[in-house]
Amino acid sequence: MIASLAARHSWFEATARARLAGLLDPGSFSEILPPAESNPSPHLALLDLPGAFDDGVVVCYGQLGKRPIFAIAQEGQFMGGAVGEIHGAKIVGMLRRAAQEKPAAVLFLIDSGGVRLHEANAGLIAISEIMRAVLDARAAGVPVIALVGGSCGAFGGMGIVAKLCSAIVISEEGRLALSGPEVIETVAGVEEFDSKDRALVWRVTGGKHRYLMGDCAMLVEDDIAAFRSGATEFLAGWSEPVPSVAHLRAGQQTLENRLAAYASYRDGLQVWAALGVAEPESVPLLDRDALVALKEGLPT
Amino acid sequence: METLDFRFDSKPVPRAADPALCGVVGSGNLEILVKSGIEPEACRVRIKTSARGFGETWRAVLDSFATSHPAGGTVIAINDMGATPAVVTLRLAQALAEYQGGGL
Amino acid sequence: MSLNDILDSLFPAGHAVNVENKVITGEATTAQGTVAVLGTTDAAAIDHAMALALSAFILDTVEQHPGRALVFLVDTSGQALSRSQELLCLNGSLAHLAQCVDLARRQGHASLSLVTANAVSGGFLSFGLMADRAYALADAQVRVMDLRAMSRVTKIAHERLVELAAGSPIFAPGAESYVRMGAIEAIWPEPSAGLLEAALAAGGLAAPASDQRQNSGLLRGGRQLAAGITKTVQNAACGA
Amino acid sequence: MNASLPRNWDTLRQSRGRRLERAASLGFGKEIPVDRIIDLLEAVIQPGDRVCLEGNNQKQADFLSESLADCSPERINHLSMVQSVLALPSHVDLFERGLANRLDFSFSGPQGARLAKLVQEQRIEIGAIHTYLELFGRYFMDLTPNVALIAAQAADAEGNLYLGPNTEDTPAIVEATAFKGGIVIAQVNERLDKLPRVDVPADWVDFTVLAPKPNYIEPLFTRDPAQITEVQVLMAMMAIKGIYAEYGVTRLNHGIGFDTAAIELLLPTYAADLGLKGKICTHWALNPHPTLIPAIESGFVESVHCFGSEVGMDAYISARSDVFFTGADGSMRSNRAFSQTAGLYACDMFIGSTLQMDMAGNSSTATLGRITGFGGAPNMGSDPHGRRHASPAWLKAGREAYGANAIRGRKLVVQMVETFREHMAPVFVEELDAWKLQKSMGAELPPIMIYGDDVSHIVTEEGIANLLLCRSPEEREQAIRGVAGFTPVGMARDKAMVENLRDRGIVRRPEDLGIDPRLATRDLLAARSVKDLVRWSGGLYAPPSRFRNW
Repeated sequence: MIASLAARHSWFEATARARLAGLLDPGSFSEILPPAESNPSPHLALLDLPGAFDDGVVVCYGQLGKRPIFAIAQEGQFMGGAVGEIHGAKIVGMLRRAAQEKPAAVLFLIDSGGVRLHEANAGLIAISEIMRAVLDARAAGVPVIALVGGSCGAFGGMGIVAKLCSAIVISEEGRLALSGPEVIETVAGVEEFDSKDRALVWRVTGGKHRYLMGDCAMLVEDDIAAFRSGATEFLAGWSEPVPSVAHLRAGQQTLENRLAAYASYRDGLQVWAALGVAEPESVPLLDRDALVALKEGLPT
Repeated sequence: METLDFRFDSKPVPRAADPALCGVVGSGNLEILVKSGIEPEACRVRIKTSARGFGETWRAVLDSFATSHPAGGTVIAINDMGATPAVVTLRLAQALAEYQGGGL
Repeated sequence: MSLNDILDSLFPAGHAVNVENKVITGEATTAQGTVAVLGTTDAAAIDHAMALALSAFILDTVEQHPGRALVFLVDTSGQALSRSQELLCLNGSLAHLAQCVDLARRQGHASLSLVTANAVSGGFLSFGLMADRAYALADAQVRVMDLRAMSRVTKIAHERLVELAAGSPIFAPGAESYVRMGAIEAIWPEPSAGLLEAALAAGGLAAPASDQRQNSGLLRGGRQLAAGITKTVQNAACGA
Repeated sequence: MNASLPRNWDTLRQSRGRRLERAASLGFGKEIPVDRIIDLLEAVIQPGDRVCLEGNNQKQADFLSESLADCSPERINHLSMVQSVLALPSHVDLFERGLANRLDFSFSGPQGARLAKLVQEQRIEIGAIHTYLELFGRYFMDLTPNVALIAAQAADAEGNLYLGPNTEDTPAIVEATAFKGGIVIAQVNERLDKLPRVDVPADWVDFTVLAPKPNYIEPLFTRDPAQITEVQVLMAMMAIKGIYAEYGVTRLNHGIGFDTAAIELLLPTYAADLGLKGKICTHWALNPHPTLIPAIESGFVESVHCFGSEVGMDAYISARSDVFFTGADGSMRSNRAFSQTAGLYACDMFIGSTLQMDMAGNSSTATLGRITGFGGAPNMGSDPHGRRHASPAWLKAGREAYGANAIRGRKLVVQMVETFREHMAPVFVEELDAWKLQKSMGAELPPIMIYGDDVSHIVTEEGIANLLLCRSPEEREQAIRGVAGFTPVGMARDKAMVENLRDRGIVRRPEDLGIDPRLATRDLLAARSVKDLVRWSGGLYAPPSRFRNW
């Protein structure tokens, strides 16, 4: 068989724990509040639903290339990785701890549709707390790297959280957006967004599009080892900037420019053409290396 | 949701990785947490399941497992989202293997 | 209540506020001095243009009026729901707005938000919930999703949700739930200069640096787990 | 006694002539303007006609179906419909609007519930529910169409048709109609000056119409490897080791479920490790399953003949013409009638899944309130007593069934099921829902998909039951209960008797086969996503949008 296919361990398919096992240095994983020491969400029980011992998120410390790091990994297979009270509080605790202890980085393995509706208010407030805690950790000089490539992507409030991180490492399979296509289709109609047209969904929210537009710093293969080397490589070349007006002014300008240029577009194909991609329709079929080369060759 | 408690006689199982966790609470799936207990010749199981009315099926699946595999000296906690007996049996085998040291 | 009525009640000493594309920007006079007034009105569904108008105004304020307090007026039905908005990464623009509010705080700008009518999910997250303190008018709607929609998505009977919501601020829509959960400081019976000035004074005195919402939620009995879990995670022994 | 009038021997030809004259008098030539199709249909179809509406679970003459449903019931009524599949809403509209009142068909799929309702209201009379081969056979016996409404890829000015890779049922329908005085009307996706190849000659075709949009094709045979479960991997391992390897099955057909997709994806990994390459699965009667790509690329597969095509597979098929049947133009030629014949007579094994199985091994996909029909499964899933040529697998099975001196072999008919479906619905039951359905529909027979006496093996997560080796109905029943897991009928087994069957190798557990269930992980799948399939195909496979996550 094709050797490269056999060796690949898909990030998209893996559980949060399997991702961590492959991401961190072997033997360095050390979980805080492990399943045996925690209880499932009582709010789910009230609604007659079984919970998970870890409430759908693993928080731990460990090492990446022998450097101490913290990691937070959401489990997309449990309730869509959605944030409830316990889930959110574990993330907030880890980020606040990072601001104090200053590990080399926090790796935030996002795989979430956003707020857990069964705990809607707790989830929304927790996401707000996560937003503040991410910015606090970064202000303390700790890079927070979002790794996005799970089946739930990074949506809703967790889409905002991802964009508050120092950088996003994403795979082609990863998705990053605010409202899910199903929500938009339900409210605005199938003509606005056909959520079953998955190629369209990926042209609007998928990893390649976000990478081409500069919303994500790195595009990696759907492979746990690729996420590991991507995160390692990114951290090696990164120092966390001090929050400043100048920095946000520059960001403001970028966002205003692209809104002015692309506001009427409705498909990634249009944006890619405007970015200078000669054959935009070929983009979805390019492999990762070819796409990275394409982006690097684009006019800036 | 339904909570079920069972106790089965079973040959003692050697312990290496305590506790051991296997599986995810997703649709048609379950998580199994195996911890050491105080009765070396018994396996205690507590199940929280989304599917009501399958107590006897659970009893049969677990009894069969405890009879055919050593599982004594453990306390097993299960969170279930409608897993079929086939999946339950497979996860139990995986979880107990993990508990014995992860090797197959 | 119209926006002008609200502004007149909050700022009897004077206000100069511009509304364009449902985005409020301007300033007003209070006993604590001039404050920046900004936010959204008419149940705005926040889109890129609105988020960027607000963030630009915050950056202007930080640059031109160091230390000036920010008063956010929140009336948002959530985020704009369209493909073209998502195509340009709407979560990115909302994150940028949130980052600007956060920067203002770090640069010494006190901030508070007042929910005047609606505060729903994404729109609320990006600025209302980023302020040091949030308040809500008595008839304000604060929620992620109404119970009927929640019933459809979770497949739990609507009657059952209504019944459970009565006793659980965890998912029951309404400003009162958010007070008990620690995210909203207080509910104001009506827009009032007195209440605003008291809130500004309280905000000016207390150091706003740390996020106290979990503790408030615990003290008010609405959110009983979060504070303890966060603390456990922060303090768990870290020896390998 | 009165002298009888001399018999007229060409009434069909005369009738055909009158129909064509009516069309000519309205100004119609061979090419029908799209906005006048209803005028044409009303001119050439007469009340009481037998009309064949082409459509299968892949290609559909959807435009002609909708147009017929829009015809006036005053002009056209009492039609007797003959069609492979009742799948589109417009198919049922014909009956609800009073154009048609009788139906002979094979499969109803998504319209099963509406069909059941019409039957109960006695607004539709079902002649019979057939297998494909039976229905095609009857087109040449007593159900010959007066008018056939078919779908083709392209027509030229003369009316020659190009069918493209989705040839499917068209040749059988056209042959039966055109040579028995019938009228053939084709909807085409495009008109070309020069066709890539001629699949139907122009003088078998009376009219063509350019459809407003290409005929609908359902990607029915695309199974996303991401959805294959560990339990399916386990069952696939058991099937490969316990059946494919032991019988040396080289010629076979697979059902369309995830269970058999798992087997296809285990060929380049698990089966290759067992040294089975070249020894099993070399010749197939199968639609071009995307999940077969890794096995083809790994050199397992020598030949595949297809019932129809599959969306997105055309370029891959063209580039693998040693494996698939392709025309001089490079594109595939499928043919349902021939592939079904291959499945019936030239395959040593059929393996598929079902929704329910009783203690005699009868299986059914019928559920209450729905009439689903059979399609081709019973052709594939039956032991044909007309077979005379031998093969090692066929002989071995025959000797197991009939003893060492058997004078015939036996087809392997394997049912592969998890003991419970979703929502803990047991597959193994004391009585099939089919019996209740028979009563509520007033049918002559219960809709049994595969008869128990045709089944040779049952594979579940608990084990394999070899029914060929059972020597009494009691043994068969206990063998079935013995692999029925924790379903109520499984728990009601006679444990001692099942252990006896196990000692005799009639019931085999994974450990009896040397399989550790914990090794049954998705890592064994040669492809774990649709994207992996694209990679295996070297970029030639172009999956439909809804199967992509890129």
